[in-house]
Amino acid sequence: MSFYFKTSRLLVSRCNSIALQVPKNVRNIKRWVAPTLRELNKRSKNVSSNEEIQKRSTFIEWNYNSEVFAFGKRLQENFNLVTLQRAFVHSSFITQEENRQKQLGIENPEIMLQDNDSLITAGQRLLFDYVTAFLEHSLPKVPDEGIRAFTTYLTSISNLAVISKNLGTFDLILSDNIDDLTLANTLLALIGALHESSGDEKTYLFVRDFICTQLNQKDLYEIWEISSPFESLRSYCLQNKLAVPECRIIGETAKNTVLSAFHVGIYSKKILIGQGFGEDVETAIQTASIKALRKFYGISDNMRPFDFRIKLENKYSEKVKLNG
Amino acid sequence: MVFTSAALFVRARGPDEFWRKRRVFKLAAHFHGRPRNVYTFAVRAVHRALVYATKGRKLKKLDMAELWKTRVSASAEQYGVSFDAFKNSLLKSNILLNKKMLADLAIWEPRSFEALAQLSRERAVVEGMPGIQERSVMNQVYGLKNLLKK
Amino acid sequence: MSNSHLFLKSGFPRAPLQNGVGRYICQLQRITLKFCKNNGSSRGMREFIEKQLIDFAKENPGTVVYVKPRRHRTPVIVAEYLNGDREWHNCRNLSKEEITQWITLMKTQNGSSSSLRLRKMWHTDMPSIQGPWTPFTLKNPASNLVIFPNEELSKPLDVEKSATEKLIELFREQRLSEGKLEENRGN
Amino acid sequence: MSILRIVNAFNRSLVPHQRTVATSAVLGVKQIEVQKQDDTVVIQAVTSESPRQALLLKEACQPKFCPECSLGLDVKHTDVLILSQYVRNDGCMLPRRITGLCKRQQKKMGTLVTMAQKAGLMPNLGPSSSKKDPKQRFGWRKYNKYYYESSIKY
Amino acid sequence: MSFLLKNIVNLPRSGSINQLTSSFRCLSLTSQLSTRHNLNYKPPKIIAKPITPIIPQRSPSEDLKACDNIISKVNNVISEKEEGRLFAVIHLCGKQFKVTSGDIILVEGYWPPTIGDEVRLEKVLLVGGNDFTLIGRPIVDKNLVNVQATIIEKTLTHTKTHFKKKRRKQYMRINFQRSPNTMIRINSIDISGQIQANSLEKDDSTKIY
Amino acid sequence: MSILKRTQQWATFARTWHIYDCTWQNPFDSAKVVKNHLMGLHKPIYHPMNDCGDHVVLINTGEIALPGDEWIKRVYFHHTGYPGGASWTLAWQLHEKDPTMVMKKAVYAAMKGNLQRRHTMQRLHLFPDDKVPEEILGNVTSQIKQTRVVPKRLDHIDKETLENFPAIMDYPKDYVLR
Repeated sequence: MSFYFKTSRLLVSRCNSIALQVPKNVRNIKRWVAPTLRELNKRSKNVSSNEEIQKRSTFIEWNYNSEVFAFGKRLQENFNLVTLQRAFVHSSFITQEENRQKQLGIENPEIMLQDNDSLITAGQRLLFDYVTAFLEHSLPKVPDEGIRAFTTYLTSISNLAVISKNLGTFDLILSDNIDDLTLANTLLALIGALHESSGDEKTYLFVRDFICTQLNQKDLYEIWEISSPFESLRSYCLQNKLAVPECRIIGETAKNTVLSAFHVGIYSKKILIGQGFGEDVETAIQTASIKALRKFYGISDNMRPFDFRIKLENKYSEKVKLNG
Repeated sequence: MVFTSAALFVRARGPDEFWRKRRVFKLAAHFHGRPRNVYTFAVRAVHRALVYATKGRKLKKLDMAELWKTRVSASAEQYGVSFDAFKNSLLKSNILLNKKMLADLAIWEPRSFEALAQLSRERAVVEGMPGIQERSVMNQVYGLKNLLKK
Repeated sequence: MSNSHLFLKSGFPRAPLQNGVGRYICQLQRITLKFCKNNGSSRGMREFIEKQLIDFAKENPGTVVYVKPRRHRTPVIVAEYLNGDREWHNCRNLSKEEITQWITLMKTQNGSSSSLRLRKMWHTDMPSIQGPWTPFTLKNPASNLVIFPNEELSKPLDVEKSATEKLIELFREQRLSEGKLEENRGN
Repeated sequence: MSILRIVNAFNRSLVPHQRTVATSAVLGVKQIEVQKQDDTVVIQAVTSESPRQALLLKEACQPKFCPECSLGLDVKHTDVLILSQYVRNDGCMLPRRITGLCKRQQKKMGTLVTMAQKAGLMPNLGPSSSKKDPKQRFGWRKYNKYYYESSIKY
Repeated sequence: MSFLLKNIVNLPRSGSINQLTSSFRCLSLTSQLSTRHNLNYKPPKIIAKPITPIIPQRSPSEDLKACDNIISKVNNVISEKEEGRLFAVIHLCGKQFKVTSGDIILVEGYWPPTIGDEVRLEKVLLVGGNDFTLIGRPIVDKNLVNVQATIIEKTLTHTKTHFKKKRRKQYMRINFQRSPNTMIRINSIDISGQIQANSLEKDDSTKIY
Repeated sequence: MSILKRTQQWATFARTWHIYDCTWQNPFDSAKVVKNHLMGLHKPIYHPMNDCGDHVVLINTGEIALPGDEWIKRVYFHHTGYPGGASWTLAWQLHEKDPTMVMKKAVYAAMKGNLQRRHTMQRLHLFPDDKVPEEILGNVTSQIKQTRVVPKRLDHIDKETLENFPAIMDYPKDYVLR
């Protein structure tokens, strides 16, 4: 690499000396200068990349209103722009504005912007209702504990933050610092704003299309881990008056070696209710009972896939209205 | 008195060649030893690499086809049907699944593959195709009994 | 092993945020058109802006369009996507039609795909429904009770009948027919 | 039925030697018997029913019978039960006039018998001096070997 | 032989594979016995007992009864919506894909549909669930299976360099290529309606494959 | 990675142990079959890189059978690397020294000659007779079918089949039974 720098310094010095002699009005960039400058420019950009990246809104080509308008249109919704703009303004931004105006010496700083706290709370409630309604409708046989686990997963801060980042709210947010919480809150505010501007039907579709679809092809077991599976299977069988489950080894390979594998089947009254694998018999029993439980709850991995095209007026919509 | 204009017409070859070689060195950056640093070696290695890349695209397709063939013949042998008998009888019964699909089914959907294998085995015996071996009674997907038990 | 993968990233097809499962959102967020007012190389870009930019903006309201006239600069399109990708494309001496093609490509893209080598042409998180193949799928549990080495299982199955077996069968048939002969002679 | 069988077995033995017609009804096989009574040893020739009489195959009763030509069985060197019938108990092959095989089959049966003996499949039908157990043989002969019937060219 | 020839002649006209297979089927039944022996085996004068065929021949009536039983079982599983997740093998632009709902597939080359279009894929070779598989001969009936998909992306691949070189002949060609491809999201695969037993024999040659 | 996915992959790539009885088998035909099981060519999940082969226990390798006079015609060449170090050992001499060696070399030669060959050969366990250590026999869960039928010696055939095996040749009348 040193060879490279030596030549470039040499080049730059030589062309300066020539340029001086060249008559003033001839403007030509020497053929070898441009590529070097381009290379140096690229290198400086790499070096300087670790400083704090410039916010897109500080660019010259930036028009906040058209961005907000486009944001609404992009989601194929028609917000009314005022509430939409309000959704992007966070209380922290307003406090920041106030003390900046204080520093500038204006005594009673009045800001025409309103913050989006009310929208956030409304959005929170709506999101929770719609998601639980959607899950109860599509997973009838799952107990409440499971539904609660799925809803907490769907409405978790990190999940909402990823969604809102991918919808492009990052540049539009007006707040002092942008972290996962602000991103999640913006999404909630958006839901509230949408509810205000276009009612239940649209909000439900928005929630279904962006938040419930995160469950597409997801392994539900990873979200809701069943602890001590064999005991819960036994208690499940007792409740539903099935015979007590017993385990049998159906197959085994290389049992005296380290790479041993066991295939265990769980039978209740001679009917095979679940089969599982494992490197030793205990894990095989655990996996078999998990699979059996999942089959009873109807969330085995080859369960009926979620129907992301159901509308609000299905039978469960009254329930939403009740607690909506 | 310094004649400046003449200097402009002298052909200054030097630096552009430097940049032309960058293009080759960029492609040779991950090579080992002198082909990474010396232009004459780099050019040869880069040309060789590009020819390999072009030919490799064709070879990849052939290798994949061969792999699918081994996989399908392996899984068909479990049911005592050779690969040719399996493919011919499927074709005769108008099932146009290609090797990739048969290999996928063999790995991910063993029950569907078993259905195809039994179908092709029966067809092959009726048509009198060679390559059918007797299979022990053990070969059947376990747990078929409690299918569709309703 | 060559480490060419350091320079040409490879990956698998992914859609941002389960796009298309619920509804489809166009991923193009912003597009900036830089051109020079009187330079010849921006002629195509200027034509495009005069004629087609308006209906382009009308057609897709979801993307913000910025126009940047810059003196003595080559015409450039910069597309910014929802996942943060920025795609810079030089349109020097491109005609109006070519520019429209490039812009439609940018509109239909999910991000800048020019640098990603795709290793597979499909993606699924649920590859198997009936459960992947294991050595246990075709193993009858009855074979667990067998003590190995087992004489019966080791016999080759599809072997022609040997001459001895054929003879024994013929002889048995002969015995049977003789037995029948005695019977009907007897009664 | 048995009279018919005796008659054609009788004329079969006549045909090759053109001996004069035997006068008395000859029963069967002759054997030399050695009996010991208290102090005297009696050696006499006894004619008795041939041991295979009961087990005879119907098709095998004609004078000319070969497993391949008449029954279509391709005999292999491992079909020891068939080959042992054409062999004396000291391992020598019976002549054609006794086995009743056609010329080609007789030669083929001969090679099959030698193959079986070399492979150690018929150790008890060997000369008295043989070690009766192929594993005791010297050098490479004690290891298992088999033969391809296709190598018999006639 | 003339019988066989007659069939082959009218094959190109009718163009459908079924005619040929049916003619072969009746032809092959006559050669039932010689399934196991190769052609140049000269059967001996007295045929020793033939080798028992591998699969015991079931009478056609038993077969039909078993078929109806299975079809009725599958039908009531479908009517109760118990079939769970389905997978389908679809044929698209010359390639075959095994897809379930929520999958992504990529189709190479120029393909007219643009982003956002809802598409119904009709060339379904095989549909299967956990308990049954419907194998199309060659495709499953249109009104039985419904595969919905949306187009989510139309891009160009990364630049592939096509480099040809003939050694010592000063012949080198390089051209760069970015071929278009389309990314499709499979929305849903569902079986609507019942499987009719008689649909197995009916083969109307009007279908164009 | 949830326990389900982990155990599923563990089971898909589980190694089964097969046992193969080499009595009266041709080592080279059986080597073809054994090689398939060692390399994993009998599994649909086969890929040259994913090392999904199984273990094979070969018993009675001392009892292998070679056709015709191969015992004295087949020659195994070995060179010590030093000058004059070439040696040709006949099949039977090698078999006498080490009964498992003929079978081992047969399987070694049947496999593709790549770097994985030596590694895959470690999954082969050869025993001259059927005395196998208890631990290894415990691992075995499947049997590979032999390629040739095992011939039965005349003196090993049980009396009952000897008694009522049909006679296809009867002695002539005055035949002296010696």
